[in-house]
Amino acid sequence: MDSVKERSVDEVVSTILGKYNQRHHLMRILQEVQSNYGYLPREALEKISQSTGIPLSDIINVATFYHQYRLEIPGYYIFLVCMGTACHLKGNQDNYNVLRNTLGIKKGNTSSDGLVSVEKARCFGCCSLAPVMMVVSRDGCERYLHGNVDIKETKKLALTYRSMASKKVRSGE
Amino acid sequence: MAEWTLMDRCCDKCWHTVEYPCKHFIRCTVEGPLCHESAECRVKRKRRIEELKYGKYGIKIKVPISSCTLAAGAKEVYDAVSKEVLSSGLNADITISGCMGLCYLDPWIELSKKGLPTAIYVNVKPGDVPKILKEYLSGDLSNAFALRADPEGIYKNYKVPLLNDLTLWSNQVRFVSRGCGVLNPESIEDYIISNGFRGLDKILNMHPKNVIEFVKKSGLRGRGGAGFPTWMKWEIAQSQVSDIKYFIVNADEGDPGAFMNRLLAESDPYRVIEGMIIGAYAVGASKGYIFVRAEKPLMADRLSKAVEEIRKYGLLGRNILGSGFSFDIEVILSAGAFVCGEETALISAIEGRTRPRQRPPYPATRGLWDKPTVINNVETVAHVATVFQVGVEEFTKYGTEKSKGTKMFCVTGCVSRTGAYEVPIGMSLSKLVYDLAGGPPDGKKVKAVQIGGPSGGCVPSNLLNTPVDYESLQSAGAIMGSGGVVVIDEDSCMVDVAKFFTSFTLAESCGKCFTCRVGMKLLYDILKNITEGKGSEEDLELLNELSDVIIGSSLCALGGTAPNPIKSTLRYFRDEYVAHIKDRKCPAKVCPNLVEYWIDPAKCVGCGLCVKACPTNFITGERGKPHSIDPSKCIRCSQCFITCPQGAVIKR
Amino acid sequence: MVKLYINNKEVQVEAASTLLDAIVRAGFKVPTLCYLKDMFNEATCRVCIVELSGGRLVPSCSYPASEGLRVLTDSERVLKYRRAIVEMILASHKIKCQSCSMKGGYCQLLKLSKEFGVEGIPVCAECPLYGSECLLNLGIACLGPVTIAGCDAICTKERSPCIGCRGPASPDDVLEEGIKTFIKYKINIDEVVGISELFWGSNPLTQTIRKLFTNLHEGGRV
Amino acid sequence: MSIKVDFKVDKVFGHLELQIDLHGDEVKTRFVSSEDLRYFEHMVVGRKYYEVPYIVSRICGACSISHFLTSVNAVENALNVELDEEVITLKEVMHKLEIAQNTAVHLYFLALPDYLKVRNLSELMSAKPDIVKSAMMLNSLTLQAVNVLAGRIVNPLTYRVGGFTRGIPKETIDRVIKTLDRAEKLAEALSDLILGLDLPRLSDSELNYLTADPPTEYLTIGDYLVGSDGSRFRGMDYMQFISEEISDYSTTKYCRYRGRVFFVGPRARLLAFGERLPDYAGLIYDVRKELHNPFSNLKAKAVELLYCISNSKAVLGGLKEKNFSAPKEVRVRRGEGVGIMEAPRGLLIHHYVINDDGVVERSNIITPTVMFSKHVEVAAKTLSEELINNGASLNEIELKAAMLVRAYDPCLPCSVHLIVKEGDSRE
Repeated sequence: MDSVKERSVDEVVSTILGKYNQRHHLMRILQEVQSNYGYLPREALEKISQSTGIPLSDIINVATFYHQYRLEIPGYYIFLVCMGTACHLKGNQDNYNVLRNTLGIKKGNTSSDGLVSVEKARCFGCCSLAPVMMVVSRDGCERYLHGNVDIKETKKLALTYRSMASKKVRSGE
Repeated sequence: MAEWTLMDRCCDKCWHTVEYPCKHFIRCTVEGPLCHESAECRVKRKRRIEELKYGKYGIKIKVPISSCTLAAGAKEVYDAVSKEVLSSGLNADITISGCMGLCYLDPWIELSKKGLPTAIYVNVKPGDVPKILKEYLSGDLSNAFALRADPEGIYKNYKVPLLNDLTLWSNQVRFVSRGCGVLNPESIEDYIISNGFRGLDKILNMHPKNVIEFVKKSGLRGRGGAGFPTWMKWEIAQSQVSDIKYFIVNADEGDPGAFMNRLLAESDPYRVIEGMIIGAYAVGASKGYIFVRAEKPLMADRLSKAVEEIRKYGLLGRNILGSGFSFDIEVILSAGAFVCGEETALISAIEGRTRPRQRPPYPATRGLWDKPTVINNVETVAHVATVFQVGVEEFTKYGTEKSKGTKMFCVTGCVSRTGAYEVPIGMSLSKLVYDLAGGPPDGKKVKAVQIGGPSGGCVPSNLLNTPVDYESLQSAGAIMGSGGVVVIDEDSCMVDVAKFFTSFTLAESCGKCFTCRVGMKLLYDILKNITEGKGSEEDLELLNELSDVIIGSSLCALGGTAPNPIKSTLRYFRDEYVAHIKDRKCPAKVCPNLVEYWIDPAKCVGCGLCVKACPTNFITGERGKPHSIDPSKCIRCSQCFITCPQGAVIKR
Repeated sequence: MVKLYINNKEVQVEAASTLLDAIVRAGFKVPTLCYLKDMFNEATCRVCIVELSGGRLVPSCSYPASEGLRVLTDSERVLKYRRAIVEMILASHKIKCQSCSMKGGYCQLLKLSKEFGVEGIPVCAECPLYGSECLLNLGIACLGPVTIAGCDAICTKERSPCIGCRGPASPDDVLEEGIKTFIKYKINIDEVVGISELFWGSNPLTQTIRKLFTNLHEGGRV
Repeated sequence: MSIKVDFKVDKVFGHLELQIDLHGDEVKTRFVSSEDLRYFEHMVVGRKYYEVPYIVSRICGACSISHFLTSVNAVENALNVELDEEVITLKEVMHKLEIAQNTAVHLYFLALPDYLKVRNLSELMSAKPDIVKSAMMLNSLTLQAVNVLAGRIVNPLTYRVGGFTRGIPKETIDRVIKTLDRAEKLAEALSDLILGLDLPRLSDSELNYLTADPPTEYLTIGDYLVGSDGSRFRGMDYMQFISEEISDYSTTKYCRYRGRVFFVGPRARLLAFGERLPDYAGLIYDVRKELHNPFSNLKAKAVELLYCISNSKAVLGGLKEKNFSAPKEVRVRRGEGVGIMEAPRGLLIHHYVINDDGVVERSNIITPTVMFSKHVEVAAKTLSEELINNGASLNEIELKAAMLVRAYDPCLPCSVHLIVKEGDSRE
C-alpha cells in the first residue's frame, strides 16, 4: 500500500481533478481519492484545496460529515457490520463485539497488525437477511456480503479474512 | 460484432438515430417496423422477442443477482450454474434477474423450458445445482418451490403450487414491483418487451399540464414517507419561471429496515428512469440527478448502466424522440448520511456541502442552486412510470379513499418470511405480518411492530388491525415512512429499542440545529440511565416533554421525527419503562446492567469455554464440574452466554 | 407589500421580508441568537420560534412573511419551548465565563437565560467590571465564579466581592471551571468555602467545592 | 370592670400584638411580638469578621444601612481600624439618607393615615391622591440617593471593613444633590403637614431616654452615649447601664436603663441635642413644648427629615470628586468592639468579640425596638387608663393605642434576637 502512496499524491489528485473539478463534484472527488488509498490522506485534501480553491475547512467539513470517508488508513479488509434495526434486533451488536475480540482490536477500528478493520455501518438494505456484514477490501475492488451471520460464522469470517489479508500483503499486493 | 437487438435498426429503411430521432421508436421496437412494411423485419423482431422470453435454445436459467441474494450466496450459485451448463454441454441461456422480494428464499433460481412450467427452486446451494438441473430437464418438478407460470395447464401433475396460489403471493398486488425478479435488470430489451417506455411514449405527445392532471387523477402520493401529493409538488415546480429546473430522484435510502428502493432500482432500473423522465417532462426540468447511497453499490451500478443504455438509444439527452424536450440524468453517489434523505440536506449534498436548511422556501420553488427542484422517491417515480403504462384505472382500483394504489413494505425482524411485499394501501398490519410475512418463527408472540424507521413509531400487538395508510398510522403514533416494518417479538426490550433508535438518530443528527443536536443527546442519556437502572420516574415526564420540544422546533424532518420511537414506546409500553425504573429489572432480559448471568449447574458440563471467554476471570469451577459466576464482579459482557455450547448460562 | 398579523396586530411589510422583520415592525420582540441581519440566516439556534395560526412552530428569522399569516410571538407553547431550548443551549454550553470574551454584559445567552429564569451561568459572566481589575486579582475571595448569575453582579459592580447569595452554579463543570479560576488567582479555598456556607448553608455543594479543589489542585501540580 | 383589648397593630414593620387588660383598677399592657425567632446574634458567631456586616444588614430591609454601619463600626473598633475623616463623613451621609428615607416612609404611609381619618394607603389614595403621589415621589427620590451611595437600596455593597470600595465621580455627586433638591421640597411639604397635626394628648410618665452622643453637630458617629439622667459613658461600657431581659410572652427581649424603663429615637435625640440645630430653632421651639408626649415622636421625625436632607446636600456639595483609596488593610487580631449608632428608630448597639483568626466568638445586638418596647407598654398603659376613665369606647382605645404604637415606629423583625439557650454566657 505504501508503494501506491508513493505514486505521488499530486499525480493521483490531478488525474481525478482532470475529470471533476467543480464545487459540487467535491463528494465525488473525495470518493475517488478514497478508492485510491482506502482513506483520505491529508496531503490529498490539501492538494484538492489548492487546485480547486475550495477552502480546506469546507473539504474537511464534507470529509468528516459523511460516513463513507475515512481519515485514517484502514486494514486491508474492512468489516462493515450493519447496525440497522433488523440487524440490531438479531444480535449484530454481539457479532461486532465478537469480531473485535477475535481480531484483538482494543482501541480504534483496526487490528494491531493493520490487516483488518471493523467498522459499524448503516443499513445495506439487506434487512431480510439480518444480521448482515459486508467485507470490502481497502482498494474497493473486492466486496463480499454475508447474510444471516451468527457468532460462529462471525468468528470464522474474521479468521478467514485475516489470513487472506496477510497472504495478500505478503505477496506484495 | 455484437448481437442484433431490438433497439437496433432492422434495416436501412429505419432512419432512427440519436441525432434525428423517430417519434415512434419505442413502439417500433416491439410492434415494428412501423415506418415501412417488411415481413422480414417483422419476423426478425418477433424472433428476437421469442428469444428473450424463452432463451435461444428454449431453456432459460435465471439467477437473481441483487444485494440481498448476493449476501445469501447467489454469486456462488451463478458460478455453479455456468460451470454445470458448460460441463454438461447444455444449450441454455443463463440470465440474471432482480430480486422478487421473498428474501427468506434466497438464493433462488428459476428454470424455464419450452413445454414445461417455469419452476422456482429456493434456498439453492451451489452443490445442489447439477441435481436441480437434471431433475427439471427430465420433467421432475417435485422439488421445486413453486411454479411461476404454467401456460399449458399441466402443473397439476407435479403437486407443486403455483406462485399465484401461495398466500404470500396472492395477497400481494405486484404493481410497481411487477418487473422485480422477472426482468433482467441489465437488459433494456427485457424492459421494453414488458410494456416498458410506453408511458414515455404516451406523454411526449401530451401537454405537461395534462401530464400533471393525469397524475392528479391517479391520486398518487409520495412514497418517501410524508405522503405529499405528487401532482401538487410537480404543479408548484411547473408554475415556476426559471431558466433551468431540476428533477432529483432520492435513492438515498437510509432507513434501517427499508430496502424497497434498492430492490426496485436493482431489479428494474429502467422503470425508475422512465418515471423520472416523465416527471421531468411534466415540470419542465432539463437536468436530473439520481442520488444513490454508497452503501448500496450495486444499485448505483445498475442505475448508471441503465442511464447510459437509455442515452445510447436517444431516450435521454437532447430532443428526446423528436419531441423537443431535452433531459439528462447524472447518477450521484452519496457518501452516506441518514440526514440526506431529507430534501434540503440532499440538495446540500449534491451541491457538495453538508446539512439541511430551513424550509420554506421549499425546493419546488427554490432548491438545487436556488432553482426550482422536484425531489421524488424511487418508488414514487416507478409508480409514475407504471401508472402511465397501464392507466389510472388499474392504479386507483387499489388503496383507500385518501391514498390510492399500492405500496411496498419491507417486513423484517422476527418474522419467518422476511422480505418486501407490495400490498394495496389500507391492508391491515396483521395481514401483512401474519399472512404475508408468516408471523414470528418458533411460535413466539409479536410484541410490537415498528414502522417508518427511526422516524416512525411502534404499534403494539393489540393495534395490529390498524390499516396501513398515512392517516391511520399517524393516529397510532407511527408513520408510513418509506415502508420499513420491523417486527419485534417478546425477546426484545422496548426501552432498548427506543434507545437504539435514539442512538441512531443521535449519531445521524447533522448537528446544525440546536434542538436536535443537544436534545437527542439528552434523550439518549436519559434512556441510557434507564437501561442501566439509574432512571427515576420524573425521567418519563422529561422524556415526553423534551420529545415534544424537539419535534416542535427542529429545523428539518430528521429532528422533527426523531423522538417518535420514544414517544410511541412511552405511549404503549410505559410499564416496561416503569419496570426498568422501579424494579430495576428488564422484563425482556436485554439491558445488560439489569440482567444477572447464572450458570445452571444441571446443564453445565464444565467444558471451561466460558472461563476462557470471560474477560475478567470471574468464572470459576473445576474442569468437568459445574462452574459458577461471581455475580458481584460480573461485568455483564455476555461473552459466556454467547460462548456456552450447552446453553447453560442463563440470563435472569 | 404583504399584510400579516402579529399577535393580532396588523402589519405591512415588503414581500421579501421575514417574520422577524414583521415582528419588529409591529413593535414586538423575539429573542435571537444565531441570527445576524443580512449575514446569517441559518436558523440553527431555534430560540426565535413563533407559532403560526395552525399551531406550527417556525423560526421567525428565516420564515418568509406571507399574506394573511397569523403569528403569535409569545403563546404559552412558544414560551415553554423557548425556555426548553434555552435550557438545552445552556446544558451544552461550555461555560467558561472567566475567560470568555463576551464577558461584561454582552453575553446574549446570559440575557436569555435570565429572561427565562434558566440558571447555570455564574456571576462572572455578568460582572461588568469593564476593564477594571477583577477582585480575585486583588486576592479578595469573590464567589463570582461559582455563583448563579441573575443579580446583575450588583456586588461586584460596587467593587464588593460576591458572597454567593443567589446560590451555587449548578452543573459540576461550571463549578469546576470556577474552582480552576480560584486556583489560578491563588484564592484560599477555605475562605471560599467559608463564605459559601453563609448562604448555601449545608448544601453538599460546599463540600463538592472542596473535593474538586483538592482534585484539581493535586492534578494541576502533577 | 374588666376590659380586654387584644389586637394586631397594623402599619408597623412586622407582626405586633398589643394586649390591654383591665382587671379591677389595674391596667396591664403587653407588647407581644409574634415574629419568629431569628437568631442573628448566633448566626454571626463562627463567621469571619468581614462577613458579619453582610449578615446583620439582612436583619431588616428597612434600616439595613444602619445595621451594616453599626456592625462595621463594631468590627473596626475591635480590630482598631483607623479611618480617614472623609470615609467617616461619607458613612454619615449614607446613614442620614437612610434616616430621611425611613422617616419619609413612616410619616407618610404609617403615621399619616390615622390623622387623615383613613385606614390605609389605598383609602388614602382615593381620598388624597396628591399626598400619595408626593409620598411616592419622596420615597423614590430618597431611595435613589441611597442607591447611589450604597450600591443598592438595601444591604449596602459599597463599603468593606476598612473603607469604601470605590470612589464617587463628581457628576454622580451632582446628580444626588439634584435628586435631594427635589426631595427637599417634598420633605418641606411633609414636615408642614406633620408639624401642623393635632396630636392626642398624653404625658409621659417615664421620661427617661438614652441616645448616642454625636461628636460634632447632630447624628454623627461617635463612641459615647448620654442618658436623660445626665450620665455620659463609652459605648464599650453599655452593659453596665443597660440590662437585657427576656419576657415570657414575646419573642422580643426588652431593656432597662439603669433599671428603669426608657425610650430612644428621634424624640430622645431632639431632647438631648436639639440645640445643635440652629437652622431649625424655630421649629424645635414649637416641637419641644410637646416632647413630653410620646406622640410627638412624629414631629421630631419631621424635623430630622428636613435636617437629614439638607445636611446631606451640604456635605456632599463640599465633597470634591472623590477617589477613595482601597479599603484599609485590616490586621486580624483578637479584639472586642462595640458599635453604636442612631438608627432611624433610635439607638442601635452591636457588640462583637473577635478571636485571633478574625472569627466572631461572641456577639450581642441591641436594637431600638428592644430598648423602647417596655416604654411602649408603659405609655400604652397610661393612655388606656386615661381613655377608660374618660369612658372611651373599646374601638377608640384600640385606635388610640395603635396610633401610640405607630408613633414609636417599632420594627419587629429587627427586635427579635432572642436566643433561648441554656447556659447562655451573656448577662
